[in-house]
Amino acid sequence: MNLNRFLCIAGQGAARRLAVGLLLTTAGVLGASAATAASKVEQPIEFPHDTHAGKMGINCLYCHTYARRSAVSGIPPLQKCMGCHQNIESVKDRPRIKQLFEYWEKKEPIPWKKVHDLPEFVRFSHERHVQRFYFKQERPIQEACMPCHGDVKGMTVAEKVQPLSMGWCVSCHEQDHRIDNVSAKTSNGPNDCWQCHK
Amino acid sequence: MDHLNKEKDIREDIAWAQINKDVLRSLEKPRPMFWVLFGLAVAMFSVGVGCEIYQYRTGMGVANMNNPHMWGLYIATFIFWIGMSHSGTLLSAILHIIHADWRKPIYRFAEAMTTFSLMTAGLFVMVHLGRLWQFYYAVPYPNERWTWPNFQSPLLWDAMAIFTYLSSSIIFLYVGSIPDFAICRDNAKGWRKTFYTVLALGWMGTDRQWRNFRVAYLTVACFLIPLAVSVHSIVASDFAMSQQPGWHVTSFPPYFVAGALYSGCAAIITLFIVLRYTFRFEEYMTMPILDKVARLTFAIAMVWTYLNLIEFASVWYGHDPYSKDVLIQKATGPFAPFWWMMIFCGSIVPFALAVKKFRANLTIMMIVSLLLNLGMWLERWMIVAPTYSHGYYPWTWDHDQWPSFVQWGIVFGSFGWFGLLFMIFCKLVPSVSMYEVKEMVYHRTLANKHSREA
Amino acid sequence: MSTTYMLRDWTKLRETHPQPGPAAGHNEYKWAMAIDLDVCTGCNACVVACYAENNLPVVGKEKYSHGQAMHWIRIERYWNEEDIETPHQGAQFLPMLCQQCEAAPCETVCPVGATNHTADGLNSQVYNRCIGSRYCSANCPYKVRYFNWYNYPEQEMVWPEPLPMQLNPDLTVRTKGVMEKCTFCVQRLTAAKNTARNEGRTVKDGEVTTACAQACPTGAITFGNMVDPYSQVSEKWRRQQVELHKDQQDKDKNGGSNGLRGYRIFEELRPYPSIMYLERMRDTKA
Amino acid sequence: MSNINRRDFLKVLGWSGATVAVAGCGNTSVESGAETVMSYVQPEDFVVPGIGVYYASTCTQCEASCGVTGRVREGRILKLEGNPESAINQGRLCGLGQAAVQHHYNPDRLKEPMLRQGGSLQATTWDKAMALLAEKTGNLKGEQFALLSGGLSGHLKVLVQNYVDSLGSKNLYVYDALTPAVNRAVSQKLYGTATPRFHLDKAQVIVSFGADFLDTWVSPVHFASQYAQFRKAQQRMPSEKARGTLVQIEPRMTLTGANADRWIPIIPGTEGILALGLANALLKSGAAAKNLPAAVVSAVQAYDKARINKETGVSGEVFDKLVTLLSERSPSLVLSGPSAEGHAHGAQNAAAIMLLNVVLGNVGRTITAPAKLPFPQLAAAEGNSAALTAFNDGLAQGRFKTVFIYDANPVYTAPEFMKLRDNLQKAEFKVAFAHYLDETALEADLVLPLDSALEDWGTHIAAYQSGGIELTMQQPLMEKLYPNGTRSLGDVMLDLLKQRRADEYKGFADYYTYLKIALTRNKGAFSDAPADDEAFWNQALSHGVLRVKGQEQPISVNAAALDITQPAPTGDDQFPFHLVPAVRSGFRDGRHANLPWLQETPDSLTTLVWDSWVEIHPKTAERMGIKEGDILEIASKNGSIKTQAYLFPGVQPDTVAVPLGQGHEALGRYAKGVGVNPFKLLDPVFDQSTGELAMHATRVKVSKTGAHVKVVKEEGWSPLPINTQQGRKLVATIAADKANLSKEV
Repeated sequence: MNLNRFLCIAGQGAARRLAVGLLLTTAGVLGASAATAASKVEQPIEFPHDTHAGKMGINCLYCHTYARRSAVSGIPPLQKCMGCHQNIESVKDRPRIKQLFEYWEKKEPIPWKKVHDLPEFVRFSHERHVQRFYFKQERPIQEACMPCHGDVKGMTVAEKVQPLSMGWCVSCHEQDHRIDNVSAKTSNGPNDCWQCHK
Repeated sequence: MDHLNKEKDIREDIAWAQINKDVLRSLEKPRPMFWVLFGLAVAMFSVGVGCEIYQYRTGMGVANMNNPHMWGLYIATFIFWIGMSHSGTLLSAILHIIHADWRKPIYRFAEAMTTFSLMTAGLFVMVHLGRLWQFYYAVPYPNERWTWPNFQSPLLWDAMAIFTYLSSSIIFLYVGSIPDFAICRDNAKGWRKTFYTVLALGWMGTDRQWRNFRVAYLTVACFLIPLAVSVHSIVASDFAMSQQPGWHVTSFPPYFVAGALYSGCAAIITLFIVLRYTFRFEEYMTMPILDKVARLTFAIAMVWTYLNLIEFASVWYGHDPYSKDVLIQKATGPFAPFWWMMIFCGSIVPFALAVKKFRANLTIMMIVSLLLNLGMWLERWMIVAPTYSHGYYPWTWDHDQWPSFVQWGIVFGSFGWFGLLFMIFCKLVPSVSMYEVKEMVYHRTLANKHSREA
Repeated sequence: MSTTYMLRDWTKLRETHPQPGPAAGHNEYKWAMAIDLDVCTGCNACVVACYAENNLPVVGKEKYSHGQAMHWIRIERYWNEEDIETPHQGAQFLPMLCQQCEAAPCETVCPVGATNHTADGLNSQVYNRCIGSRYCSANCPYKVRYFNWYNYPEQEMVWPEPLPMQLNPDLTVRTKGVMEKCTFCVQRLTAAKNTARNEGRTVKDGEVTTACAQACPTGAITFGNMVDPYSQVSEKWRRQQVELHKDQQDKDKNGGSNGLRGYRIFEELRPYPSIMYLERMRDTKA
Repeated sequence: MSNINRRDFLKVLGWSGATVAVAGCGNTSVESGAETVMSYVQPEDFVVPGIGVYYASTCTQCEASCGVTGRVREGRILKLEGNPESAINQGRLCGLGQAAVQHHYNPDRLKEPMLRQGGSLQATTWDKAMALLAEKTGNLKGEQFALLSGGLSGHLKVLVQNYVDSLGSKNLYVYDALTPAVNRAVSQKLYGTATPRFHLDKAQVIVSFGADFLDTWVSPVHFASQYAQFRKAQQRMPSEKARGTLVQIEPRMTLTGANADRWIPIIPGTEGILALGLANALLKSGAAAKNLPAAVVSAVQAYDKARINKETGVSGEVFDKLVTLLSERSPSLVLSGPSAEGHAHGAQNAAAIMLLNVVLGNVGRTITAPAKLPFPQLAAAEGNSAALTAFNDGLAQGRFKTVFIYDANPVYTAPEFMKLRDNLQKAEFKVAFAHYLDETALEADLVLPLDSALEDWGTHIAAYQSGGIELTMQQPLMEKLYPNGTRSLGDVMLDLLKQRRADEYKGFADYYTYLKIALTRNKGAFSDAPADDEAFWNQALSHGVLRVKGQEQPISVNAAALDITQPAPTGDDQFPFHLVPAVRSGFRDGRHANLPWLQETPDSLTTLVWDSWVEIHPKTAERMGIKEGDILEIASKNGSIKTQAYLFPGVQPDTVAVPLGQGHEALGRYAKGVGVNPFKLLDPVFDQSTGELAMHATRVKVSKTGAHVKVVKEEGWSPLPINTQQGRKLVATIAADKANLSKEV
């Protein structure tokens, strides 16, 4: 267990992988496979998060509206995009917006590519995390999302910046987090295997 | 002084050069027959491999296990091979400590047997796993998932014990044969020369080397004995620690160890006869030695029988109706033929060893030893299967489950694998320890001189 | 389960005997059942419900004949030994599922800790962790653990298109070589707990139930939280004077002629099962 | 919400095999951008990905019409559960009902219309098919057309009826192999209503002559929940603080029999005699003979204990116990079931049995009349087997040119002696409205695939109404799997009607609008219906149940109308055994045999799976040297079947039982070639008064073939001839009077 602590101090990602790798090659391999480096994904429309979340400062939950209610954060329905863009004359002629309108006219959903994809046997709930770190702790939304999704303000299309691997999840679940913004009470994340494994 | 008027374990006038010559002959270019047998072993092994591949790709179902028959021949045979492995330790380590020097001509191949049967047993643990490709989850190493195996589980103890035992018995085997490697080196040519040169680690036979050698050898021997006992006790606790009727028995660990030594000795007799015949080792693997081994085996057989009876008694007079139920099923149920066969082979047949005339007859000894081994294998099977078919829960009783060809195939293959390793061994390592035989001869002559002077 | 947790949980969940509540490390929940055998008619509705909820494969005749069926809950039918000739008192039905033992024999023996105790008093089975040593099943007195002998998703009769569309996305389809068993529909429990947490409360009695209990036409199965003293299930246990942490109930000590029907199967083996059965009744005047 | 909208939010979202994980495939890392994630174009705000939405509908697996709610996620229907709103099943649902999803997703479902061309069925289009129907029915004389249908109710019944009328035909044959038609007829005579309400929960004692109300009879789920009340003493009114006692009298143990406090095996066909014996004894022991005609009172005199013992095989001691039980505890309830009614004198049996309710004064207490349905045209038309006989005769005489068959599989269910398969050939154009290519569809010239019950609209009114009358709504739970392949029968009927009476039906775009208009028009007939049409409609859909305002009516008794004369039991040396075609709750008349869940679910009593078997009493088996798994030949005058023997103590020694539902030659991969079909064996015996096929009157002989198989069953190996607990305390039993129920909750 002390060893674990050591690894924890050794920190996320590379450093720990190195440590592990030294200890046992197999582990090294696993570690490497688990924590894939940040990767840029080809999307049907190169959606500029930087403009929306950054320049416009739109709340993440405005578009990813299911995140507070459901396990999945949800890709905004086409209707949502149109809701604003129908009335924004200034950018109507931009190529990306054109694409958007095409989809809308065809009434077919945009085949977005998954960026943050978890293995199918993982039971992850956006709802719980948003409730705790956004509503309960009353942090700015960016802060609540950042630990997993990175600084989206700076990206055009979203990029995967964290390994999203088991050890990485556990490392955060083991730490104590404040219950809410008033009380000093803290608690750590659930540690039953069944909380995340389905 | 009755040992004088007995036939001698070994001729005292045998020349040391002669010993080298005889033993090294066993390493010479093999006869055609060797290749025939070798091919046979390979064939057997590949049957096993074939079955395993099939099972690996299709799933354990093809072994025709089910609920409740969760374990099958694999575990039974696993225990069998572990048992085998006790022979070497017994002969080399234990007898070494108690200075029974008649062991010297025969301990080398016994040790080899230990190592190889352990390797075979290890395979069965793997074969048994439903998800072989994930076996490393059972290895305690710090990993990305931050997970550890369950240190409460007897299976984990098993894995560790076996691994330790295997590695240390390999060391033991190797250390013990360094001086002989040196002899081989001095007599070998070509690639064999380099081969033995590497293995001999520059052994010159200086006093210092001999002193260190003795210490090292003794240390490993002492280290090995508790291991040998523990490893089979732990295998026993796989069952004793669980709470199934017929398994949950306190006397299991000693019972298992006894059984192990028993099957080990039986196997030694078999290989003794085989080697004596193939390599014409009549000079070294002499009848008196066989006689001693046989008597030892008989003794152990009786211990085993005794422990067996104890187990029955404790179950019979115990408070647990379920275990009693299982015992009755063993004796009367569908497994009865095998069970009685085991009793016969394990407790009746050994009485043949009590007869001097039989002990002197190689053919009979061969047959007996094989029967004993069969009995010991059946014993393991009779521990695993009946409890499953007749456990606590009557709704899941299943009396007509029978292992599929896959299970039989893999068990069959394991013998091929063992044979394979052993044959290779015989051609690379002197299967009789030359330097120790020399010692033995030397000691005997001294002893005689003294007794004559007296 | 990281080392920190491993060690902590073992001391907490294994050493103390399972008093529902914090003593045994059940902070908010201890899921348990009471099954009334007097109204269980053996109609198998629960079995089908389980197949539907938990993505159980239909193995087919040949594998069934080898005893490789995968039903997490099974209805057992016994006959009365007294009247073998004609069963005047009908048959005896018993729904048998994982008893979610508090000191589960299966947990201690798993070499990789794929099955271990959750803080809700469930006996969890983590498919990804399982390496298929089958020791847990070997050690289960009830034989309610089921092993994936084959890769069922690949068997062409099991889920031919479009049958897979029915599969429940809240839990996985198990691959070959892993052990599985009744989970008390943990996917439902987790969902209910999440909702409750969001509203800053604990799950109310009757808010969540298992598929079998929900389907049962006679309501023979009661499911609930034993930590909540007012839940139906703890009420039943209390009325029957069956206590989770005892391996022999006080009421049974003096011959047990007290007319109470509650009992647990193989209590004497000390697994401390979380399912209490209520004795089946028969009118002797009829 | 409009139909269009529904389609949109029932849309299946990005379904792929990967949506359901295969655990432990070991890939703990997932490559980004590998999968696409779909979203709705215009979402309904109550649809949230990752969260199940529940829609109310109606179960169509049997006639009980339980309310169901379907769990829909990402547009896929995952699971059916009971609808708590429905008074029929009160949120519960049997295995058969839950298996409906497997009808919907069944790999063997028909995906496109098929037309017989050159001897074989070829794929065709709906347009062609409809045109062909128009042509074939165009200039057809009314009597040349016949429609054979399964049980009908609600608006679909109206449409079908109207269509048949529009062709000027009288030949609408509503057929169901298993409805207790005899019971209905006799009830009609005695109580003045065919479907009286039974109050099991109010009864102290229930004596059931083969009525398997827990598993297969009339409305099992409803009766099961009533049964729970009946058993759980503490839930009953304080006045009657006893746990109800159930006595089951039948030749072969049903699930209900297995749950009885006393199961009494009886020689098949002699139930009436026993009933009259009871009546006699009860009257002697001073039961009130009021509203009993003198004729009856005198008639029962003849049935004394000795005779009962001799003719029914029920021992005097058992008989006495029963008499005391009935005379001591009141109210009681006596039920007459198929095994008593399935004889040439079935009606007399039923009459004799129901007479007991009059003798015991149960009528009006545990038996009451159902409320009156304001619109009889929607009332359930329950099928009966007399309809099949009539239909078959029509075919045999070659009276029909065009034949429609819907929701029935006569080729499979008709006994051999009817020669229905051959007779069917005499009709020149046969149309099968089907879900599968079953035996009947294979004989048809045109096969029209229908929507599954989970894709279709509809309304149902169960024949048996427990409380106030319920009209249950059926609505699609997901978009059609085969949008261009399958159609709703309602839509088809509308189109056909438009072919005949265009002006009358032009107002209705499709079945959906028809239903909506039809219901909203007379929403006055339903209790607490909102004034606004949309509100009413949405409420109807969200609740799935509409309560009909029907006024209660008193129940009448007319014992004089009953014919209770009992023929003397006859033997048959050549065919010594009685055959009981046992109904399995999972398969019913065989229509559900292609559902894998139901094939894999063990039979409750024998625990066998995936096959047929013949149940034979261990003693009889011993006498004939039969072991479990021996292949036996069961031969009647009309044919023979070969299947495995299962030694079953719950069967009367001169009786053998073979379960119904297996032995399909077609239907689908899970049903085809599994087991045998006892329908084929049945003797041409009919109930004299109703003309119903007497299902329990067949005599057979049993012989060993020498072959032997391993019986595939759930129950474990046992050293005893039957499976017991081997001394373990698994199912503990306590005498009811010993149990201390006062404390229980």
